[in-house]
Amino acid sequence: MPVLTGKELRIVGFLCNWCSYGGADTAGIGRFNQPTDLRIIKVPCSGRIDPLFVVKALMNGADGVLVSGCHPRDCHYAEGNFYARRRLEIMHNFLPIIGYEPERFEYTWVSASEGQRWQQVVTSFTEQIHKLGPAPKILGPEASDTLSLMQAAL
Amino acid sequence: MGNPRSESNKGDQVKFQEELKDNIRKALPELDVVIGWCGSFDPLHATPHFMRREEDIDKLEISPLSVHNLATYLPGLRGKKVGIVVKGCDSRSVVELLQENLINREDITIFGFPCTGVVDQSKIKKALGGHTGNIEFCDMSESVIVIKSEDKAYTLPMAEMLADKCSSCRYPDAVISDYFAGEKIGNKGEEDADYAAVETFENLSVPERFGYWLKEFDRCIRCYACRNACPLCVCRDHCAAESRDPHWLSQENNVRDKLMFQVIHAYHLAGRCTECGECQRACPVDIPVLMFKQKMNKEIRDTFQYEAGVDPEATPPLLSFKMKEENITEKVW
Amino acid sequence: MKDKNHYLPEMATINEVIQETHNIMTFRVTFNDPQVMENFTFQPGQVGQLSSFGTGEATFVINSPPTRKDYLQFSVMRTGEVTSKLHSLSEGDQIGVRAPLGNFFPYEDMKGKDIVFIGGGIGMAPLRPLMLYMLDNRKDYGKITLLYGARSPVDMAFNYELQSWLEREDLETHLTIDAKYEGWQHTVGLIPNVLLDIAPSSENCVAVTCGPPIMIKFTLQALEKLGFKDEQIVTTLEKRMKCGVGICGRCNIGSSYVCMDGPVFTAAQLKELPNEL
Amino acid sequence: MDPVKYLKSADLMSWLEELARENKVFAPRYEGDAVIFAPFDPKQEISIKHAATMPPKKTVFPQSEKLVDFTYSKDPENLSRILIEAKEILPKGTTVVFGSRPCDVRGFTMFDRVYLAEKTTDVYYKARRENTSFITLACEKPETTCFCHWVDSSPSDASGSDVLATPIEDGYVLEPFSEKGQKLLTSSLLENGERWILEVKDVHENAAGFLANAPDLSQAPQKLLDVFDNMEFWENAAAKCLSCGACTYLCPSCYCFNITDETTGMKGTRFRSWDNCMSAQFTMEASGHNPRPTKAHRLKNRVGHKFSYYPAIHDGVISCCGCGRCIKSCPVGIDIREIVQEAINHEPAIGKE
Amino acid sequence: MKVGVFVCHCGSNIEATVDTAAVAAAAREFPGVVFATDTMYTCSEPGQDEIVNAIKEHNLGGIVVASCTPRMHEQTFRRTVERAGLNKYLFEMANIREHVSWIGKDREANTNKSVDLVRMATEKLLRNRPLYSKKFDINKRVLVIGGGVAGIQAALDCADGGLEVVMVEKTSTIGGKMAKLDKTFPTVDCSSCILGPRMVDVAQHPNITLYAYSEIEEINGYVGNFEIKVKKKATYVNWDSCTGCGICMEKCPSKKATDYFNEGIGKTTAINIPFPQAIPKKAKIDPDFCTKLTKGKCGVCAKVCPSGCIDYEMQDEFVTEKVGAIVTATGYDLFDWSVYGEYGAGRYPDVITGLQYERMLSASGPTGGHIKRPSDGKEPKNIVFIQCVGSRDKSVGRPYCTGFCCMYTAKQAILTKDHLPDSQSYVFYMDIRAVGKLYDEFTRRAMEEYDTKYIRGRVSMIYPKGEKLLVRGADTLMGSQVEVDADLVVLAVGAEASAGASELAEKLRISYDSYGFYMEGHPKLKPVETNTAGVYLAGACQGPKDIPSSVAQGSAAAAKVLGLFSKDQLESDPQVSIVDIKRCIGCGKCIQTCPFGAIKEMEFRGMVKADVIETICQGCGICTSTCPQGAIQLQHSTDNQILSEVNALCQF
Repeated sequence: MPVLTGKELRIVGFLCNWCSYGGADTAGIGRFNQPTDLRIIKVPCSGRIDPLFVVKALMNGADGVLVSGCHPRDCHYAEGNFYARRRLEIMHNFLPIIGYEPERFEYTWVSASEGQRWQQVVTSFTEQIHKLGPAPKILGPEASDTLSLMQAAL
Repeated sequence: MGNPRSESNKGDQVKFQEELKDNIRKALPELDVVIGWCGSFDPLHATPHFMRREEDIDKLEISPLSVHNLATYLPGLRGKKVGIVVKGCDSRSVVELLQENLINREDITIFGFPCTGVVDQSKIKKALGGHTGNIEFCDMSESVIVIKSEDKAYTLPMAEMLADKCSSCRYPDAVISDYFAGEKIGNKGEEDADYAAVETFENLSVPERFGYWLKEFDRCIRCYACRNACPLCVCRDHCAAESRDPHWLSQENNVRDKLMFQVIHAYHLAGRCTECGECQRACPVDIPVLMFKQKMNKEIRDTFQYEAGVDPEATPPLLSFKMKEENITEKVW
Repeated sequence: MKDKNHYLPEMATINEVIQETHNIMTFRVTFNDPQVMENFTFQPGQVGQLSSFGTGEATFVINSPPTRKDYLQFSVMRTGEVTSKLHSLSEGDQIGVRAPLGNFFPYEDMKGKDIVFIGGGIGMAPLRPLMLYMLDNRKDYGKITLLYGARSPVDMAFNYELQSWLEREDLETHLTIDAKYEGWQHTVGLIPNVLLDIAPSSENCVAVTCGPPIMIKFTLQALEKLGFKDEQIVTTLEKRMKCGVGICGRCNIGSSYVCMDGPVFTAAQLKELPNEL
Repeated sequence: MDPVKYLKSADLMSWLEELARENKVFAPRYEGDAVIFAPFDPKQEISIKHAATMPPKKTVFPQSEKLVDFTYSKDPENLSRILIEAKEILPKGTTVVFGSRPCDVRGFTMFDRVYLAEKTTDVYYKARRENTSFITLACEKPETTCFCHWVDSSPSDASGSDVLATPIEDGYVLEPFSEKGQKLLTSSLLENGERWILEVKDVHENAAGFLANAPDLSQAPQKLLDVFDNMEFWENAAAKCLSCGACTYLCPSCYCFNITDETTGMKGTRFRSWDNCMSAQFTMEASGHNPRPTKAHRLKNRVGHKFSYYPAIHDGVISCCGCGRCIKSCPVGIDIREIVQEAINHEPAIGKE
Repeated sequence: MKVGVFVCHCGSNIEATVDTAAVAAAAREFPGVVFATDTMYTCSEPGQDEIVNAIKEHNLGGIVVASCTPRMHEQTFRRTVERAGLNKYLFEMANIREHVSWIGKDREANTNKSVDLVRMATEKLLRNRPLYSKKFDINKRVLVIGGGVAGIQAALDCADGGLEVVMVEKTSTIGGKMAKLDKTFPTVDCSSCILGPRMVDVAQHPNITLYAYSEIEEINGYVGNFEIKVKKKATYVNWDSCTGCGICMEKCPSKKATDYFNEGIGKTTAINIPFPQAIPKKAKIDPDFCTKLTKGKCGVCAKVCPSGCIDYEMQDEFVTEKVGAIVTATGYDLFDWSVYGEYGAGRYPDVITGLQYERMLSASGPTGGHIKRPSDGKEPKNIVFIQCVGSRDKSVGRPYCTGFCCMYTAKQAILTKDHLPDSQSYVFYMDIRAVGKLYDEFTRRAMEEYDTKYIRGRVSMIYPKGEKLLVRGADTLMGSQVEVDADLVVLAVGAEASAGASELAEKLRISYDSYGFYMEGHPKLKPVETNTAGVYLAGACQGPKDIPSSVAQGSAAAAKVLGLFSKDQLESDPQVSIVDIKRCIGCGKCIQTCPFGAIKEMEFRGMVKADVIETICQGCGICTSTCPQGAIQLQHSTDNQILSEVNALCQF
């Protein structure tokens, strides 16, 4: 299903099962209102997130990607988020060379109890993406628009 | 290896080549093969040279045409006793392979020599008006390359024909070797790598950057020469590029998958790539694929103060972590 | 006249799925177009490409007898992506079929001769249509012997018809498994060894064999010991195939294409080919 | 045949523009540092001085093409009942390729014997082949890596081409070699070129004169079979091979392909894409067994196919057009000429098989 | 796979802001879905029956339930599909309550988002494979790390339950902090009277092996089969023959050794038994103070020891123990309060910690139960207690409440009055936290019956004024400055994670919070479990705790161990990584990054390959994201599954 045109952008979230997914649950239980753009993919640990998933999502048309795991030292698997932090940081800083704004991808830590923080993260990330607007599409019906836009720039 | 060395040093080149050959002669009886370079299909090209018998050694030629990073062959020869002639940059790939246990140190004999740089064929091609199909003659000294092509003679300044990696080389001598022929030039690993080109590119606008790659990768033929020439693409026959499980890429001819592959390549090389530039050199359609890896290395250096291919005992930064990362500033929400 | 599009599969429906063993399933399929079904003919030994759209194609021997007109049968061992996908299908599901492809067993040339079938594991599947064809035309052939082996009884496909084969007077059936197994009442031993025990006469006899490469290697040696000449041994090969019509370039052995010139070869023909199985 | 025509160099772009009105026109131009056949754009310069980096293979045999589009649909009454509609996607429209070289187009004649074989005609290839015309430029001077004369061709070989264009002073002499070719030569920009015929011959002969004597390859098919089991020979030949696809994808006569499916939701496509016999996956079976497990096996098959297996079933025609791209573009400088010659000259060692 | 989709209304929880019928209708269009419906309460019995019936009726091979969070009902529904004969991993959930209906009211957007989430779940489900647990034998022995009250409780409960227990204590006696206390709140029971017998029980229990003065060197293995390397630190006394007679202590000439047991109030001998009730009651030499060991001169103890058990050459010794479960009860340490300059940073001898005060109060302590100023030995008259020293103080990195200081201060104020009826106690506090049975009543008694002056406010400065200490603070209730001339200041120093807690956690492969306290499996529902199977927590190592809570956790941990060992075999979680041997190139990157040591090298046809030890793998998937070619895949969360979810969401 396409995003709701004019209303939503496509934002993918990768959340670890133990902390951030729980944090998002806590936000839900607390009825903390959030924008509706984000769709969450649950993974066991932020260490499971291959940063290439982030790029894959962007290249498949996502406008923003958000990763959230347990706070450092709180990893359910002791070390997963430490690896994740390094890898995601590197990918975050790498994105500009391809031509993506690094702000399209953020990673953060939200514990299972931090419903409010989760609300804050989702809200401000969604705003951030809306400020950037839709990401360029490489395939699909809008690809030709992208190409002409890019060609104009060159 | 932009060190301008005086003309009088040309004799050195000949001398260390002889010394190198002597070294190989000494070692060859204990080895299955020694890999070096020799002349190729025209005077402007060299090709990897696999020396198995003593007489093969005579054909060995070290010159600015010795572009190939022969470390690429080492993992495939695992289990054999292999000698390898390395430029400074090549030796860093050997270090990486050792670090990742993909070769055994005791099986490898490393022959080093003082490298003054190798040429960039595409620069020569440009200097010759876009055509190097009929090279009749080529001679090289420290400072110039003399080429005869289509009955015309060209004298090209060597410094301008060197590969970019050579003009800013910090490791002209092998960082690891069993034999070293000639006088060491002196490594300058403590100096920072030069990422000016990456930085310039990053200053372009978003559509300019994105558009640049869409255009460049449009002509990619997915031959994966970039990958196969890479000494650290050790997955070899099991690369994610062609697999269905995991199914990262389709086989369709589209820019998305080509670009995605380059990101995969760069990311899998993060903290491992020594910027030997073989990916870019191997590309038959001249796509500047090295830039992604340089960017990755720049980030690795800035974040972890790490440089690949200098210490066989080091752990690549993405396979390790610190509880507190000094150079990672996380987003505040 | 418009050329036939060899890459466009004919749509078919799965009528019946038989779980043969833990990793082998048999599919009985019928073309959706009754006209196509009615006009469809094939020879024993020919293969077909089954399509799961979205996953891909894989090649299987048509192992129903050519005399069955109401369905085509394929037995699929789960090894990779396509076969796994096929295993997830059930009755009523649609698949694409490109068939028949390749050559077939020289059953005409075998007339009047004794026949020994030697099948190992899934290798029984290609032999089945030929054997059933011969049993349907029993008088044309001499003594027919079947040696069918599998790792264990649970790895034995076509379990449901083995009893009837054993009971047939006009077929000598030997079943064997690799190692002892509780309740197993037939032979225990590796196929080449059992073959030497049975010791069929090579006189006016053709051996037809199919199975995993290692079994074929030793079976050929055993047959040689029994006096079979290369011309008397027929086997059928398996290769990675894509186009099925000799174009795409991967199933060749020298200048022979397994998809077109095979899959059936005599041992004599194989010896003529470069050694690249 | 219609008479030979002449086109002034100055009119070349206008002529191509004319052709582009009715056809999709491809011409070589610089993309980065490579010369690629790209859709003709009058605003962009074309580059025809030398052979292009890549042959125009993709114009008839695209890097990837849709074979079948399929759609799954459900019976609303019974969602378990799924119908699949598979639709063939045949290419449409006519294409003109300008600036191909004789070797480039001769490559398609290698395709033709396989793809247009009577019983197994490839409808996709056929549709493109019939609707694509080649205006081939005769070569004035072969390159170091050229060896078309080894394989029964020449710098002015018109086989497979529709028009052969020979550059002479200030213009091109255009000779039609097919009906399609004749149709292309109707523009008012063209004048009669009969008077240049002798010059054309000179250009052709001059070019051929640059080529050294060709070795006799008639023994190649058998000799290659003779060394088939000599793995040492092939391991030496393939020692420096990287198993990449540069040689095969740049080869005008390499025609192998892969077929893969991709789906999104209920829709999907079956693609055909170039495949590379130098890659291990090419023959890798699902079981993990690989009949060509090493790069030596695979290089053997590539050389064998071109110089032995193909000729064996196609009247002795060697499936190589001698363009030399595999040599020039090989990242490690593997020279197929050397391998073939070594095989021909190989003397089986005494006592060895 | 034929997929069934159930979209739950959850009463009006979901239905109010999501058009569940529309979601079900959209799901019918998805690949694989042959049945989709919306139901009132999917988790209810009729709701579950509906799933079971649909599986049977439509021959479903997998189920998607769109409802609440999987953290709520994933187990429930897995059991449901299992009941219908499906493998329980052929099930996926789409969270359309916590992540959709409860966080926004836009019905269109919510419905649209729910459809996406169901599509994603369906795409993943289509790539799920049945997974099967493996059974393995277990070693029904338990290791208890730490011999404080929590560890003692856990050990005794386990031992009484018939398990063999190995207890490792790092000091030379068990008893922990509780053994140092004089009395306990709120009953003012004698601490050593109630703990002493339990310590003796540990010593005498036939099922308990005690390693005192020992530490954990190494832990290998996994639930059911741990292998522990214990370092027995050199005591220089052969404990097999030491009778604890104490003659060595009497004769030892080095009498300036730090008295750790007495919190540095007074000194002890270089060879010592920490206190008379010590278990084991064995002497050990403090090598920092023994002149024989430091200077090679003396040897008195060896001469006087009637059993001849002194051994100056003794080395650390290592023993290996095999156990099936581990209870961690490593307790806490006191915060290093010397960071507080305003309290003198440790420069004033008459500013002491609460625990030092306990030792002073104790009849068996260094002062024989007399309250004396450390500076001059005089009895104090005005005693100031300062609360929240190293608790609830962000400025020193200790924002948490230690929880029990309010209570022990009240107790100490009461005891002070008992000991010194003429004395006056002042308590500077922030809030009084007295949640617990009879706790609030107790603090009230301190104020009302014992006339303790409670001043709500912080102390800003302590400085010496003659013999006394001037304590200046604020009374925030009165809004005035307060100054007290104190003879003795007792700081209610908060608890922090015990020294070495993080190193031990790393050996145990459990996680800990930013203060070093160990993380429980779930803050509400798994208070004594950790995320490493077979490792449990008891007492203050998980967070500051008073005695009853520590004891309760000790028993709870024991109950968990007994429950775990009630089976002869354990089942492993099959959501583990698996290596595709054909794709693995043996580079070892996965081995390098696995936090659990669950991957080892193996030989396969002469090549090195990675191999997952299923029972150790915890299913984090770090290996999968590390392996460049994707040869190692975390089952149930494979690359293709995640990619399919990405593709389901991002289709341009």
